[in-house]
This record gives sequence, structure tokens and C-alpha cells, in this order.
Amino acid sequence: MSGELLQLTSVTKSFGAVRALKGVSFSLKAGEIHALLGENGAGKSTLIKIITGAHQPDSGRIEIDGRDTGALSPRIARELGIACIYQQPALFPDLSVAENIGLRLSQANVFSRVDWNARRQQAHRLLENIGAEISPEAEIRSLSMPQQQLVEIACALGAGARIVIMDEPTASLTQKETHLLFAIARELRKRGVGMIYISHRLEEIFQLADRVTVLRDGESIGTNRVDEMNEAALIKLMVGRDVSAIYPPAENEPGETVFSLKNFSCERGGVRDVSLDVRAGEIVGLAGLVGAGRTELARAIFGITPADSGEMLLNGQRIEIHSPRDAVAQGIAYVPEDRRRHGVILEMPIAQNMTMAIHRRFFPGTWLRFGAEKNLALEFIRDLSIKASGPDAPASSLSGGNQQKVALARWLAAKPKVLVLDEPTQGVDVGAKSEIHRIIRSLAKNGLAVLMISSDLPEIIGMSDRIAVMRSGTITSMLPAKSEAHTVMAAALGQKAAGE
Amino acid sequence: MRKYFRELSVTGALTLLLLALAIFAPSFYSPQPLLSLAANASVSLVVACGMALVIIAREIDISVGSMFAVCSVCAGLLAAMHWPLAAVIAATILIGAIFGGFNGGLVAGLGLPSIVVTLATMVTWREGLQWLRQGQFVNLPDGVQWFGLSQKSGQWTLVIGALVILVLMALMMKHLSAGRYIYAVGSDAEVARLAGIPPKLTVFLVFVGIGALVGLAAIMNMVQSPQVDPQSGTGMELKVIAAVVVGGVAISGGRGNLWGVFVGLLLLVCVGPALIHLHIEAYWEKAIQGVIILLAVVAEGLRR
Amino acid sequence: MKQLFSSLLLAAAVAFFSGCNKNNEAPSSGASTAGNSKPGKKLTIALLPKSKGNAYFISCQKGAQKAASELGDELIFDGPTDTDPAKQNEIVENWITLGVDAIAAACENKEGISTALRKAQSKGIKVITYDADSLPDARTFFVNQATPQGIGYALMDQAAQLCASNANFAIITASLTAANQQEWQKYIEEDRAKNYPNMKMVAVKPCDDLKDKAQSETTALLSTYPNLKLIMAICSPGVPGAAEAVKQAGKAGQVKVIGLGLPNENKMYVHEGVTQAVILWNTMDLGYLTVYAADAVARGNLKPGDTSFKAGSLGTFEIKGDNILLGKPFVFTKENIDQFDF
Amino acid sequence: MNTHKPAWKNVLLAHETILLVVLIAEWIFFDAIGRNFGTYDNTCDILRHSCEIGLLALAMTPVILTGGIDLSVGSLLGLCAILFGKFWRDAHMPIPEAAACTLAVGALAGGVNASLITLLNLPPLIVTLGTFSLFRGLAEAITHGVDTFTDFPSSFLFLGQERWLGIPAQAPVFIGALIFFWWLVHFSTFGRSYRAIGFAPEGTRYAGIPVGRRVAMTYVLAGIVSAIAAIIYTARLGQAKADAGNGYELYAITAVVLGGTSIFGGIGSVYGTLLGVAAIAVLQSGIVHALQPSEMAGMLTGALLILALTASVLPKMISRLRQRKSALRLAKQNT
Repeated sequence: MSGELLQLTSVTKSFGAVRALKGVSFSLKAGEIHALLGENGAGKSTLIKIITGAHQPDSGRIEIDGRDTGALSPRIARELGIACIYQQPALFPDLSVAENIGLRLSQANVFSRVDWNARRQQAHRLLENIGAEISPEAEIRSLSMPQQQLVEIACALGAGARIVIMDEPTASLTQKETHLLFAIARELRKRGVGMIYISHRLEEIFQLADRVTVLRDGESIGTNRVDEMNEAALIKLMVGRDVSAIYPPAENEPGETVFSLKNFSCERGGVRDVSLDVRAGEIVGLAGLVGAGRTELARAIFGITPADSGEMLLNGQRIEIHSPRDAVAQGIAYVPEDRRRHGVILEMPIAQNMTMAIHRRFFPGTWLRFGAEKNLALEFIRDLSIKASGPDAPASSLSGGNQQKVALARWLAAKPKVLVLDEPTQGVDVGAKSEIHRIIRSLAKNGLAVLMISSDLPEIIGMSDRIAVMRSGTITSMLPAKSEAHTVMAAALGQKAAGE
Repeated sequence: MRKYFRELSVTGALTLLLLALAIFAPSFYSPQPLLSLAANASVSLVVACGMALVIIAREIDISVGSMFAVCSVCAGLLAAMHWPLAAVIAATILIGAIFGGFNGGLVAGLGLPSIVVTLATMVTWREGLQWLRQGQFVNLPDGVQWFGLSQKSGQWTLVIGALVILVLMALMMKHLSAGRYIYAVGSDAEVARLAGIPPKLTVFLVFVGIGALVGLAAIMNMVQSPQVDPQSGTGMELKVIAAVVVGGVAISGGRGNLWGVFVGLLLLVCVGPALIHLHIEAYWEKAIQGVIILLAVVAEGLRR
Repeated sequence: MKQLFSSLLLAAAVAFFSGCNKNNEAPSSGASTAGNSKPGKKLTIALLPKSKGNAYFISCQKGAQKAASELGDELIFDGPTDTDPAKQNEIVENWITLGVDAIAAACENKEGISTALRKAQSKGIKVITYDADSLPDARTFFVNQATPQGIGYALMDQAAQLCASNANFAIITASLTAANQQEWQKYIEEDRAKNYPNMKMVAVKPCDDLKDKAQSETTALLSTYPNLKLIMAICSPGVPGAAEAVKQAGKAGQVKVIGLGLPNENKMYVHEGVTQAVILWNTMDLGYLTVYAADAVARGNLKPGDTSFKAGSLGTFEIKGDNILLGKPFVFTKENIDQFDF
Repeated sequence: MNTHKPAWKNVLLAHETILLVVLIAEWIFFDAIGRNFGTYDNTCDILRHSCEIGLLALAMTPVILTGGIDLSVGSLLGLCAILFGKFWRDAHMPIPEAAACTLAVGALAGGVNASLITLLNLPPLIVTLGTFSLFRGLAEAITHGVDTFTDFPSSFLFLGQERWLGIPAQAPVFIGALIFFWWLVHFSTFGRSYRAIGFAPEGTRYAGIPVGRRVAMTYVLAGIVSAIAAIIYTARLGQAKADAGNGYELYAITAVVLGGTSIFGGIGSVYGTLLGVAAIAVLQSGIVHALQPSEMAGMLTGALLILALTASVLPKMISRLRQRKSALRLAKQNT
């Protein structure tokens, strides 16, 4: 096995009673892009953390250039040329871009002087390299998520890393930024850098990767050349079974208009002049690039950043929403994008998470009813097939997909009239993804008006009855179901679609 | 400019106060009392520098007053045993560092919340000292006061010493990797760990650092009089934390700088004497201090 | 786990207590039967200072200890360790259930402590006060080292003696809320208004019973009032603090310092001529007398209406009404201060 | 996948259980070495003395549960005490009316904290540090530090000094507050929201819970309870002065944290707070009855706090060590 840049042999790692890795072996050659696939909880993150020295393996060997590395710490890993771009940008929110890059790259000893000019120039150069227009002086907390991602990438490139790990780097990037990233990745490959690429978007893997390794339940299922594989085969490897119909078909005709927006604007969120109708039993997909204002629109509807002009109508009645509380009272539900921070409360039991939005109705006189709560939770656990040890298990003990189901259950319990979903399957593994799709579809079937934001084009196209495309804070076009992907994309980019 | 809003606004408030004094009570500016005031303030300044580091690292230390008392008494007893002054200074700083290290060990090593740990050590050290010493003053031998210098040069030594420490630490926080590591850890400890900065070690060392600075401050206080009061340092933690916060260091860590702390401390230190000079009754002092703290945070809150 | 933890804690606590039983010079050796106040039996006398960690009361305790060992009584000395004004009440109430024979209290809050002392009396415990009185119905006798009036007048007279008849002076107090300080100030003002109407009190500053703060407040006072002639510090840490400030301002002798304080803390300044006079009584004698009086009251040897009282080696003291008089406050000056060590 | 310990083991290892054991040990220990410690009279005294701090600690529990802190309760107690005196003596209000006005002041002062913290989104530690100075300063400014209110009618002093049906007269007030806070924290949706806010304030907002209003309520409650404590304090001492309640905030926080409430919010119980208050009160009384100097009580409280915190992280650390050991053993077997 010579010529391997990185070689992991029978690596194991346990957390408490959970065996996250059960003897995984993995290899990476110089100049290749090696995709790592697996459902959430399959052990990808743990494997990455072991390679970057954030976790210590319980047993197993790590070799770089054929030499045993011994125990890795984040610092040693960095010195060996390992860089990682995490899903959630790992940056210091209070410090400037230049300093973030500098801290990540400097190998300086503690008492050395910080050369601020050099840092600024370095940051400027690295950012320019990847075509990002970000001031090195800017504080990280003032940047948007994709901008932060770009800073991360600049960091990794600046480190002159020989092994670059990308953990879902495109999850929040725009199309343009994604293309840029791919170009950079290919360029790095040419220079002999080995890359480990993690993504749930299978099409990206086919575009980019050379080999792919699939993890399942902490074990490596196999490594294959990408050109020998197809999507179905990969999915089968990942979930260990066939996933026949990914998107459940619509079986019902939409009813009356339930929810409409008229010239709806929210200056703070950059949303302007949005008009939209959602009918009972209908799923309206909200497509667009990141930064087009989709999440901001959802937040304005839900009252987190209340709208400052325009009308919101529910069943033809004008409603005013100034806070999430108002929204809940009116029967509007919102499953937010950031599941771990906003969707569920990780430390709290599943049952308590599920009744969180229905305190007033479910607990009359503010008295808690523990028995009723437990029954409600058991019902949802059964109906949504949530994998949990019981209603008292904390949400943090669940996998991402199951957490998302808990977040959904919270709003189903509220029996809303309108459901707004923001990236409902982001970071959710393939198995849970299709289950969530089925749940959404059955909700619509029962007469709910659903507005679904997604950056996953196949999802938008597969799920929606109509597709609203947003650009620069407003809805620019309304496309029918089963539109072609390139039509949607063109609309999102602001180009005239072919044939129109 | 926006970035330094807080420092500038506090400087503005200080300037206003100084102007008011210049107009209504010019006697405030007579040189000797001013020097005494400065020598006195230099003690708090040294502790405030340490506190700023602790708060930037997203921790807090409310045991500084008690540590200060313990260090003062230890220093006094050592000096009374006729140790050479240099040895007394070194030993006191070491004692401070050990006490700081105890806090740091519990906070960094066991991961306990610093506010609770230092609340516990504050009570324990204070009461323990009272139990052992029963409030007796320690009389110092000749040659300790003002380091054996004249009063004036002694006071200048203290003021300049404190300013040197301030400047050195401000430079360290801005221009040395060590200082930036503290900001990094305070901004996000987990990210710091991933970037190869050891957050636990950093927090531990910051506590050792404030301990050592408290030891030094105890010496600086001791040499200003021929006796050591074992009650000294009572309430110091509130004064110093208030100065740090008024000076624009965010209690949530990672933000602020020592120049702001310097100005904040000056403002709070000047309020007491200013009240006397402006003939305001003493019973307004606490209320005015409270209002200053509230105004500082409210200004920040409104700006956001 | 929990057993291990609790037994460890218990073991540590036992070790701790047995350790301090051995080392502690405080009078806490062994337990004895309590609640019995027949003559000839060993009595338990509880002495309550205003606060602990105050050198003044430590020297009282020394005298009290001497008296207790002469009488063969057990002495408990305990008091508040922080500035909580309710603490004295709590300690007295604990002593009531503990079953002491007599309580001698120096009262921080006249009205506040009286409720607890009355309760003690109703349980058959003899109560006397010393240093600072309670309400008269809450105790049998007050060991009067000097009345607030005596102290206030002595201070003001001393001040007038040292300065011109139209001089300005300032007062350093412990805290704005301390009851005895307020009372002394009242009599200082009374004496001033009556006998020295041209003297002017320009400011009262609290020092929180801290020497360092007394020093910085005095520094500010000196620069604010350039024609200030005298600083009067009426709490014991205040005197050396004020003296140091005057000395640093280079105004030694020019601005006089007087106050209530212990000789040992002020010797240096008195000799340097910074502090002109320190007023105090013999605190060790105060403690001694207090314990003798408490013992006598508890044994029924001293009853209301008596006019004199013999206290061991100190001889006989006059009783005026329900006040046992220690004598006049003593003025320590350069000439006599070295004769005292407390 | 089920990593949860059996229920009995959870209960046994819970912080509160350890604290209960410590409390019982304290009691047995002081009863053995102290004079007349375990008597009914002394038990009543302990209850009486811990009433004000107990009330403050109860009110502090929801505040800390939401991840906040209130340093101003002691100062507010002082301010309310002298205002109560002022209402009664200078405004010639009857006692009930004066008490009602005092409660209103407490609510108002709590409202000041609440609005600064929730409307302007300022850190509670700093806001209440400011009001800590401000409230005490106002109390001193109003009375010039000197004015003392005494000679309250004996019917009022009964509340603080006498027994009613054999228990201290203030005990029913405390028990009432205890029941209220127990219900609030453990049996009402409010307590549920406090915990949620303590864990994730943003996440709670996304569930439609009015976070600002809930947080504000905890500070207003703390203000009202401070006023109640001020009235009881005045009745117990028979006087009201500007220095009332000096340092009580630290006792209250100590009791709450000792009781197992996490200073970061989310975790904690009223039961724990009750035990924390009791552990400190028993220690303070026991030290006096064991004829030990009072300083010892402070030192032991500090030590107990550190020990309790350490004990709460110890199981985690031990299991981590065990894991590492077994992993090493596994690794050895493999090679």
C-alpha cells in the first residue's frame, strides 16, 4: 500500500457506551478527491475529528507518508499539513478576518510578535485567490454564513495543506460560490493535494470525486471508484436497502387559498414586495440562491423580524404578526433552518420539545400535565417513527434526522394552518430524508398549506406543487410542478429561461 | 471610529468630569494630592489589567479582594521578618500566583464555572484570614515604605510602574501571539482548540496571571503606608469589574482592550474625590457609581 | 459514591474541628453542663463583639479571658464576620438555645439587638451590655467605658484644644449607617454648637472600616479644603489611615489628627507628631470588668440598685444607676502612649 | 443505544441527593458535638434566621434557571426596608398599606432590572451590578445613611419574632413562597420556559414562547420577593436601616448554586435550593453551637461549595478515565 498520503488502519472510537467507529480503515492518495459518504451517525464526523486531532482514537493506526503519526493534537495535525473546513465555520466571531486566518496559519510561538500588516496582506491575498470580496478588517460576526465559509476555505488554502478535508462545504454556498469551490478543489488536486470530501449531495460527488468510501454504523462498507458507481448503488450502500421512490407523489388537488402575502416587505431582512398565495393541501417550493431572501421571508412571516409593510392574509382575514407568539397563535408554524440552535432544544427531553409550542393550549391554567404530555410524545414517536429510547431522552441523543422529526412533531402538535419549512432535510441522511418527505406530503394531503424553502434542487422539484423563485428579496417567477432543474436555476440566477 | 465608540464615550465622560472639576473645584489639580490619588489608583489599575484579561477570556474572578488581603498580610509578615524587599516582592507575587492557580485549576482543570469557584474562594480566603489574624494590623519595619525611597519618588515609582505594566500588557494583548490567544479563547474556546490553541491552559495561565498581578498590587499597596490592614481589598472585586466593564470589555468574552479599561478605571477612581471636591454629600456616592455603570452599558445597548 | 463522599466530608470535618480545638487559643475547650446558674458552679459567659476581626475587641477578649480563667468560667467569644446587621441577633438567638448563663453584648444596632436580648432575658439568661448599650429594658447593667456623650465631648474638647477657635475640621467615620458612630457624631455636634460655635465641621466621609479608604478619603479632603485644620477619625482603622494621608500630604503638625483608636496602631504617628492624640479607654480592663460583672449578675451577687462593684484585681468600680463606670476615656499622647501595649 | 442509567441510580447520584446526605450528616455531626443543637427551639431559630435569605434564594432560582443572575436583591432588600419604614412613619400609612406600597416598589425595581436586561438586551451580571450600587445608594441617600426606623407596633413585630401555632410566624410566608416557586418551576409552563431559555434562548423564541416577557417576569418576581424579605427582616430586627441585607445576594446565589442549579441556566430545582439554604443555615447555627468561631462557617460554606461542584463533575470524569483505561486494554489485546 505504498504511495498513500494518509492511511488509517482499524481505527476505533467510543463515546460512553456508543461505539462510533468499529475499526475503520481509510486511505487517501496524493492528488485525489476522496468522497466520504454515509448517513448521519455513520461515523463520518468522528473519523474527521480523529484525522484532525480533535478526538483521540481508542485504538488503530494513523500514518502519513507511511510514517506512524502517534497521538495527534489539532496543532500537530496542522503541522502535518491537515486542514479541515467544517460544516459550521470554526471561526472566532469577535476577531477580524485577517486575525482568524492568521491564528489558523501561524505556527508562531507564544511570545512572538504579531505582524498585523503581514496578516492583512496574507488575508487579502488568500481571499483574492478564491475570488471572495471580503475585507480582511471585517469582524467575522458581521459576515454571512457563506462568507464565513469562504474565509474557512481561504484558511485551508493558506495553510498549504496537503490533506484538505471538506465537511459539507457547499451546504450554504451559492451556485456561483460552489462552482468556484469546485474549481479550486480541482486546482488543488492538480497540485497533488489529497482531499476528503463529505457531502449529502450525491451529484456533487459525481462531479468532483475520484473515489468514494461509504461508512455505515461506524464501519467502512467499501471503497469504489466513482466512475464505476451510480446514484442508486451509492444510496443502497449507504442505507443498506433500496430506496425506491425518493419523492412521494402528490395525490390530492389543492383546495382554497389559505395563506397569502400582498406586497409583503421587511426592510431589516431585505425582503421587498412579496406577493404569494398558498392553497390548502399545496406544497409551494421556494427556490433561489442563498442570499435571495428566502429565510428572511420565512422569518418575517413568523414574526422574528416582523414585516414593516404589506399584508398577510389567513383564510381571507388580514392578520398582524409582531412576534413568533403571534404567529403561533394564528396557526403559522415554522421549522427553522438551523435545527440544532433553533429547531429543537438539545438538552431537553423529546416530549418537552414537542409540547413547546402548545403550552397555552395543552396545559390549561399553565399546569403541566405530565401524563398527557408523555402520551402525546409516544404517539408522535410512533407516527413519525422517531428512533429514540423514550419520550424522556434528550433531543441531543438523537441523530439529525430524528431531531428534525421532533422539530416537525412540535409543529404538528400545534395543528397549524400554514407550515413554513426551511431546508427541512439539510444535513439529514438519505433514509430519514425520504421519511421526512413522506411526512410533509401526508401533511399536505390532510389540508395543510406548506411553504418549503430548499436549496436542494431535486427536492424542490420533486416535492413542490408550484415553485416560487426568489431573487434579491422578492419573488421573481412562479413555475409549475416538475419544472426542469435548469429552468429553476435560470430563474434563480435571473436569466431568461430557454423557450420563454 | 465606530469600533472605538465605547473607549471614546468613556473618555468623553471622563473629560467632562475633569472639566467640571477644573471649573468648580480647581483645587483638585494641586499636584501632591493628585499624585497620592494616582499612586492609590495604580494599585487598582494593576488588578484591573488582570481582570480585563480574565474577562476577555470569558471568565470572571470575584476573589481578587480576598486574594489581595491574603497577599498583603503575607507580604507584611515576610517584611516584618526582615526578608530583603526583593525577596518579599518575589514571594508575594508567587503566593498570588499560587492562589490564582488554585482558582485556575478548578476552572480549567475541572471545568467548573469561574463565578462560582471564585465566589467560594472569596469567602474562604477572607474568613480564613480573619480567623487566623483576627484583624490585627501588621506593622512594617523601616525601609519598606516607599521601597526606602522618598515619598515623592516612591509614589512616582508606583505610578510609573503601574503604567509600564499597563502599556506592556496592552502591547501584549495587541501584538503578541499570547495576547491574541486570550482573545481567541474568550471568543470561542472550541474553535481555539481546533486552531491548536490550548483553551484550558490559556484559562489556567490567565488565572495565574491575575493572581500574580494581585500579589504585585498588594506590594504596591503595602509600600504606601507603614502598616498592613488585613481588611484591605474588601469590595475591590466590584470596583475592578465595574472599571473593566465601563471600559468596554464585553462580559461575554473576546472583546475590549486595556486602554478602555484604563479610562474606565480613571473615571471610577475620580468619582470619589470629585464628590468631595464638588461638595456632594457622601451618601450619594454609591448611587452615582451605580448610575455610571448603568449608563455605560445602556449606551452600548442603545448603540446596538 | 454518595456514601464515600459524605463519609469523606464528615471525616474531613471531624479532623478539621478536632484540629482547631487543639490549636485555637479561643476559649472553647470542652463542653460543660449549661443552663445552671447556682453559685460555685462553672458558668458559661458569652461575649458578643460588634464585629470580629477588629483589634479593639480582640484586646477586650484578652481581658475577658483573663477574668474568665480567674473566675473559673467558660467564655464564648463570637460575633459577626461580615457587615450584615442581622448577624448579631442570630448569634444571640443561637446562644439562647445553646444555653449560656450570661450574655455580654456590644450592640451594633440598638433597637435591633434589643429584641434578641429581651428574648434571652425571658429565657432566664442574664444580659449585660458593654461598649455600646442596648435599650435599657433589654439588659441589667451597662458596663460603661465612657458614654457616647463622654466620647463625643472628649473628642470635641480635644479638637478645640488643638486648634484655633474658628478652625475647620472633618470627620472620618466607619460607615454612614453604623449606629455608634452616628451617636458620637451627635454629641460632637452638640458640644461644638454649645461650646465652640465658631468651629466648623466641613465634611463627614465614611471609610468602610478600611485603613486604605480612610487614607484616600483624607487625601481628597485635604486638597478640597486647604484650610482644614483637623481630622477627627472616629473608627479605629480610620486614625492611622488619616494620619498617613496627612503625613503624605506633607502637612504633619499643620493639620492635626485625633481619633478613637488603639495605642499600638498609632504609636508611630504619635511619635512622629502626625497624630496628636488618640482617645480610648483601657480595652483589656473593659473586657475584664465586663466578664466579672456578667459573672456576678448571673450568680446573683450583683443586683440592680447596688452602688459599687468589686472586680478582681482591678478593684472597685462605681455604679451609677444601671451603669457600671469604667472611668473616663483616656487620652494617649506622645508622653504616655508607650506605656500601653494593646 | 440506551445509555440512560436505571432510575434509582439517577436519583441516588443526583446532586440533590448528595446534598441531602451532607445536610443530614451536618445535622448528626453538630447534634453530637454541639450543645443543645438539635432542639426544637434551635430548629425554629434556624428557620427564622434563614427566612430572608431563603426567600431571596427561592426567587433567585428562576433567574439563574434562565441563565441570568441578580446581584441587586440584597441592596433592594435594604431600599425596600427603609421605604417601608418611611411609608409607615413619615407617610403615616397603616402597616398593611405600607407593606403593599413596598411590594409595589419591589416590583418596580425588579422591573427596572427586567427592562434593561430584556428590552436593551444587556448582560444581567452588569445590569444588576449597576442596580446593586444604585439601590443601596438610593437607600443611603434617602436616609442619609443615618435615619433608622424603629418602634413598629408589636402586632407587626409578631411576624418576625413570635411563634404562631408553634412555628416561627414568618415560616408560613416562607412556606407559601416555597410552594409558589415549587409550582412555578416544576409544575407550570413558566418553569418549563425558564429551563428552555436557560438552554437556548433563541431556540425558545422560535417555539413561539415570549422569551423577553418570561425573563422579565423572573426579575420582577425577584424584586417582589426582595420586598417581602425586607418586611420580614424589618419585623425580625424591629428596625429598618439602609444597611439591611448587606451581602445577602451572595448568600442567596451560594445557596442556589450549592443546591445544584447550574449558573449557566437550564438545570436546577427548587428542592435543591431549599437544601442549599438549609445546608448553609444549619452550618452557621451548628458552628455557634459547637462553640467554634463564626469564621469557620464562612470557610466551610466555601469549601462545601467547591466540594459540591467537584462532586457533580466527578462521575463524568471517572467514567471518562474508565473509558480511556478500557480502551487501552483493548488496544493492548489487539496488538
